[in-house]
Amino acid sequence: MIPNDPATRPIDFLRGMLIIRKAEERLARDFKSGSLPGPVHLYIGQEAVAVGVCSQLGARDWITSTHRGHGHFLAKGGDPAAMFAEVYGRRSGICGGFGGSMHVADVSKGILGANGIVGGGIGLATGAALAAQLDGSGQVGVCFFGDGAAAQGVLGEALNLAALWKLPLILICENNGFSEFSPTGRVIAGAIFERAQPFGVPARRVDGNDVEAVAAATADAVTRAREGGGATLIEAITYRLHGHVEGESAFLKTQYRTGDEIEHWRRDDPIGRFAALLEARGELDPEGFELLEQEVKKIIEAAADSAGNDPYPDVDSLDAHLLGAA
Amino acid sequence: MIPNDPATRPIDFLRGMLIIRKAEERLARDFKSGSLPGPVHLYIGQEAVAVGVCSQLGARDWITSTHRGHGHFLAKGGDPAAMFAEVYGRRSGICGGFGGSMHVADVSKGILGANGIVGGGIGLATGAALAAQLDGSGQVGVCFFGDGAAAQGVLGEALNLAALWKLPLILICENNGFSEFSPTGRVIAGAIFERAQPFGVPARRVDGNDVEAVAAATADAVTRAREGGGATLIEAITYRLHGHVEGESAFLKTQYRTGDEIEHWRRDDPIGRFAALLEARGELDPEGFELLEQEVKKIIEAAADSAGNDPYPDVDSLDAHLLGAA
Amino acid sequence: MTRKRMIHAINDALAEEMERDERVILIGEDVGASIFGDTRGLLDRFGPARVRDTPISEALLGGMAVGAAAAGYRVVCHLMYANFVYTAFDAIANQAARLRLMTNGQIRLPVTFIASGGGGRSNAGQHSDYPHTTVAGLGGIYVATPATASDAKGLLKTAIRTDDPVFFLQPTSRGGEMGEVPDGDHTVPLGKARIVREGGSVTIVAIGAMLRAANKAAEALSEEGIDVEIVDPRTCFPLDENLILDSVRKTGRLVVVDEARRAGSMAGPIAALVAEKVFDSLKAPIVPVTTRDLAIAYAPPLEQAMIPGPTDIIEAVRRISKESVT
Amino acid sequence: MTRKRMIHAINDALAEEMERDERVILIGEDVGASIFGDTRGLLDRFGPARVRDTPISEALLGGMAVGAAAAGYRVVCHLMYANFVYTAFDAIANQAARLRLMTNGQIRLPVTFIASGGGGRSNAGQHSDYPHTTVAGLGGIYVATPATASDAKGLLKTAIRTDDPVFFLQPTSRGGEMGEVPDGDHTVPLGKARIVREGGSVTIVAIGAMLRAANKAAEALSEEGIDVEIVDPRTCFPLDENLILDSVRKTGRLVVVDEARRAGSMAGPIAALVAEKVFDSLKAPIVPVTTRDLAIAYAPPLEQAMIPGPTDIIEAVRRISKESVT
Ligand SMILES: Cc1ncc(C[n+]2csc(CCOP(=O)(O)OP(=O)(O)O)c2C)c(N)n1
Ligand SMILES: Cc1ncc(C[n+]2csc(CCOP(=O)(O)OP(=O)(O)O)c2C)c(N)n1
Ligand SMILES: [Mg+2]
Ligand SMILES: [Mg+2]
Repeated sequence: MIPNDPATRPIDFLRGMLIIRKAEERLARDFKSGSLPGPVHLYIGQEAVAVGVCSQLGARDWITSTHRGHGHFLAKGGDPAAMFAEVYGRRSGICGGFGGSMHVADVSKGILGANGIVGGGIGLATGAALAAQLDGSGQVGVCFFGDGAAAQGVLGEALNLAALWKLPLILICENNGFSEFSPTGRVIAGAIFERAQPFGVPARRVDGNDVEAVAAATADAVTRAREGGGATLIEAITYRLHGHVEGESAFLKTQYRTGDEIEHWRRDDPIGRFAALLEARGELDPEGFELLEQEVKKIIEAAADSAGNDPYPDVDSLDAHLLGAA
Repeated sequence: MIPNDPATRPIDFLRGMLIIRKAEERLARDFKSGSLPGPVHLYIGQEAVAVGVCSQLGARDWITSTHRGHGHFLAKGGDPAAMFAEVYGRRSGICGGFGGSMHVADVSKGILGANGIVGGGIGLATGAALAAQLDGSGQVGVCFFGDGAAAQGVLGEALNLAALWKLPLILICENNGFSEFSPTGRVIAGAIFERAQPFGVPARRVDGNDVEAVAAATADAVTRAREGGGATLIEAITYRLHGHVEGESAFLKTQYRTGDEIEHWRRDDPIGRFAALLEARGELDPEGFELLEQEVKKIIEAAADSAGNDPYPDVDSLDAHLLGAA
Repeated sequence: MTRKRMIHAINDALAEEMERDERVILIGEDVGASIFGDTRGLLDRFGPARVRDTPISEALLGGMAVGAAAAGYRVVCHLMYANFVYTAFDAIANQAARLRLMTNGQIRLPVTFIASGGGGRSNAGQHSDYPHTTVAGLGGIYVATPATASDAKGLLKTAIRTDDPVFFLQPTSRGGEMGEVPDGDHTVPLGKARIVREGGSVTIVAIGAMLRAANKAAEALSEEGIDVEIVDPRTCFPLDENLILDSVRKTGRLVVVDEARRAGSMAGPIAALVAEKVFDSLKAPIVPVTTRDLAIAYAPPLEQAMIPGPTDIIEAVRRISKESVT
Repeated sequence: MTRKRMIHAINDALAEEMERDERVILIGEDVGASIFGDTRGLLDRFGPARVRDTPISEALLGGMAVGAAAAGYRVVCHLMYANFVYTAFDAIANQAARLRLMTNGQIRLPVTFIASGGGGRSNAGQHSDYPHTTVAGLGGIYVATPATASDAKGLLKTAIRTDDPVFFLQPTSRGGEMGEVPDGDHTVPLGKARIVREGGSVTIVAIGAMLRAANKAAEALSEEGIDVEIVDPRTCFPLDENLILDSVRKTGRLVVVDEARRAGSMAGPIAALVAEKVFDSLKAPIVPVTTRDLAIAYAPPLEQAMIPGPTDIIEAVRRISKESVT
């Protein structure tokens, strides 16, 4: 749905981010209305990272994602209707309703899946990068992970191995300011991107709310990886505008951030900011933005509505996954 | 048996290293003669690290060790006879014969034990450092680990947490050139000590065959830790003169290092080198060294001989460790 | 007696034990904010030295809990969802479960690992395991599986006071359930089962979250004249063998209900126990009622079908009760 | 047929499958040098792209195996000693065992995890586990426990060709044992047990390393006129239920022999199976012969006493055979 093409035009960036935003806003409403079976972790505010990164990837490049994975799924070309159906637990879901929000995957699009284990995607992406290297096809393995996940030891293990083996691995740390309810500085010492340096893995920090900056940094990393130059770590600084998980205010008794802080970041919203930039550059007029937003919203709402009408999976479908059964 | 005293005199360094060397030489002979029940990983060539580090620790400071743990045990004040008895699997062993070579521990001396899990001691030492911090007693937690162990992710986890919490943790990486049969450079990217830098943990590399240099670096780290300044990583460059495990030539079909390399390092033997230094400084005469060596050898051989005559544990003694039994 | 939610009973247990013994400390990810509510308020009450929000580093947390316990603290290590026990599993399996035996009792480990397990909330495959037998199979760790608010409080208080590791597995879907909790210093011994309901015709052993379904089934069955005895082991390792055996001696019939997958359920150990020790009393097959050998699926109809409920139990009991009439 | 050591049969299986399918790759610590000998020579033969010595990073290895398999390779991941399965356990339990169901079969994982388990060599508490049930309880991973050279080869070849994860647990103490191995492309299906010895009076189900002891016991018992049938499940998950049940239908008596600790042994699942499905055929108690619920101790007399041997099996069989006479 969102094009993955290094020559992505600015309007595609905007469109991509809007697709994610509108899908997430719908899920937020669905959650409020009680129509979601399980928990959802929304990506609102971080869209520039997924869109900027995936704009530089081809369909055969691999990504691994996180518990906050809808944005990555959509940006890598996942189908919104199949995603909604999955989050709604329907048979037509991209995983047949077996996985849900934390496991949306579409292998045909190179999406090895969202992941409920913080840091779980790091090993998987390393393996995908190894496969790409063995194939000699110039593919890359890309791992999205959070600032909180940077505390998992497997990150260091992957940096070490990727450096030794010159794997085409791109590690995208989305530093959104929080690890659940802990501000990053309370659980992460130092700057995450600097952790790559001792291994000899190039790394940089980018403004994660600037979709073009993310795309440019990714382009460099992809080029290096495809040319056999090995791994890169990119730390994208962004901000999670919604809660860690929808509905958190219902059970959290302490505040972990201020309204002022949220307001501050809302002014830096990657979508509004990019739209304003395009307007300033004369590449978009205000009505153009509104029209695009309405168009995307319509498509997304239709996808969600139709998914919501799909049937639940049959209980018998479980049998298909029993080992030794066939 | 080996004094732990920051004011250790040079002759005590020498004596300490000799105790370890003579004990290990005895175990090598025992292995050859087939009298050891299980595998042993000898420390020969690395004595300056254990002795240099432990010379700066008090009895109430904690250490965790590795599968190659006899040197740390002895340097931290463990009793040689009780160690031999343990390696021989005897009831009088420091662990009653339950643990063996890879698990020698003496909690009364602050030795939380050798460890058969590579990297296993890192978490334990971090916990001990946390306990020390809570106690406010100025104690430190010291973790010995190998270059191979530096590839375990838990090292990064510990650096991160120790930096955040300013734990009195001292990480001693003994880079002895090999991780089993892999030369370090094939399994470790970059310089190990540099891995501490991004976390803001001070680190340095020292000549691990220079007992005084190791002691001096440790003294700095201990001072910082006791004063609330937090963790330190020290990488001590040394060399394993024996095989990864005694008897390896019987099953290894490939050579992983050259005789020349071993010869080169033998000339840098920490004991011979330190004895020569003391002679050059006029603090020891050649007969003095020989006398000391003979004296230590006699003690160690007597300890081993007596341990070898001790009985095996009773089978009934297993009952004591069943949960819920007592 | 006071009526309380299970999660509040757990909170009380933690607070009371921290009050009682200042060497009790609590570590875990966001234990301050407390996603389940069980640790809520403890940070304010006992301060950040003893209640420690940690980075997402389960491998380290497990090892650190062991190290701090070995160095004299009583450590409560909160692992959040029980699937993250796997992330910390090296320290649990290779260190916590073994150090007592391997050091011949020099090291005793007062560590309580808490986690919340089981399905029912569409948390999907990586947040719904109930891994009590995974830990029980290690042999060196008590495994408590409370099913009521009262037992949750009593078992946890005992766990914290115990000098060996305890895995305390609370049922995710039952935290909000109300129950009567004895006032005062209420403790429940580890290794002691409870007869929840007396009856003469069939014994149901129900583990943890399954107790509620078993109670419902028993109600329904009593209307059919089937007089069920319900046993809650409360501790899955070591088992209270005598109480279970006595019940089966009386009834001659046994159904084991466990939310775990069949291959990793208590149906195994309990069937083995009974079929060995009171074979002559058995009048009918032993029937296991468990989850199938699959990861828990997300879609509510699938999840409901997988996890045992009253109907499954009723069917199982009927199956072996009919034969009783003949 | 050719007489071979088990370890060489395993080596043959690996070489043949790597020869047969160039997408088979092998990763693990020092698989080049090969501490057990099972992977020896493969690096020279298949080159460093497909045979990869890795750093000591089990958490990453597990995840990488999953990722590379998801991306199209057949991965053999050698974990050396079975206790290091625990170090890699997050990826095994939370990823490998679940991705098929969670993605509704989009991801299939041809990964074989190999490890060497069990005691008998004074390797002590951290190198002697036999964790087949720990993996079996996860539900999504085949568990192969070969007891002979022939089955080791045949099961491993099948494992590598299987599109789902397999845990292949070879017995450390039996690698050197000789056995007849069929020539040619010898495969053994997963999930199929084998009658090792026919007999009419008692069924012994013996797992992995225990088969030898069971055979010895059967010899001795036959002299007493007790005619034992020995069943080797070969795959512990999923079990070949029918073959086991048929045997017990015939003999009416069952002894389960497993080197694992009682609480984590196959005595549980097999007793549960039999006591449910062929209860009416049972003439006597089911007797488990297992290791006690303790870590394996180092001293040879302790280790010998803990691990079941022929005498324990003979006693168990006698116990339930006597009753047969009445
Ligand atoms: C192994 C593991 N530990 C803990 C959790 C619980 N958990 C879910 S999300 C989260 C915080 C993750 O923070 P970050 O990586 O920064 O991602 P973000 O939520 O900010 O996108 C935690 C602790 C988990 N899912 N997996
Ligand atoms: C978790 C784990 N993985 C693998 C091993 C097997 N192993 C034992 S020692 C060793 C090499 C360790 O190298 P290093 O840390 O440099 O220590 P050294 O042997 O050189 O003292 C390995 C791989 C182990 N014991 N534990
Ligand atoms: Mg974050
Ligand atoms: Mg080394």
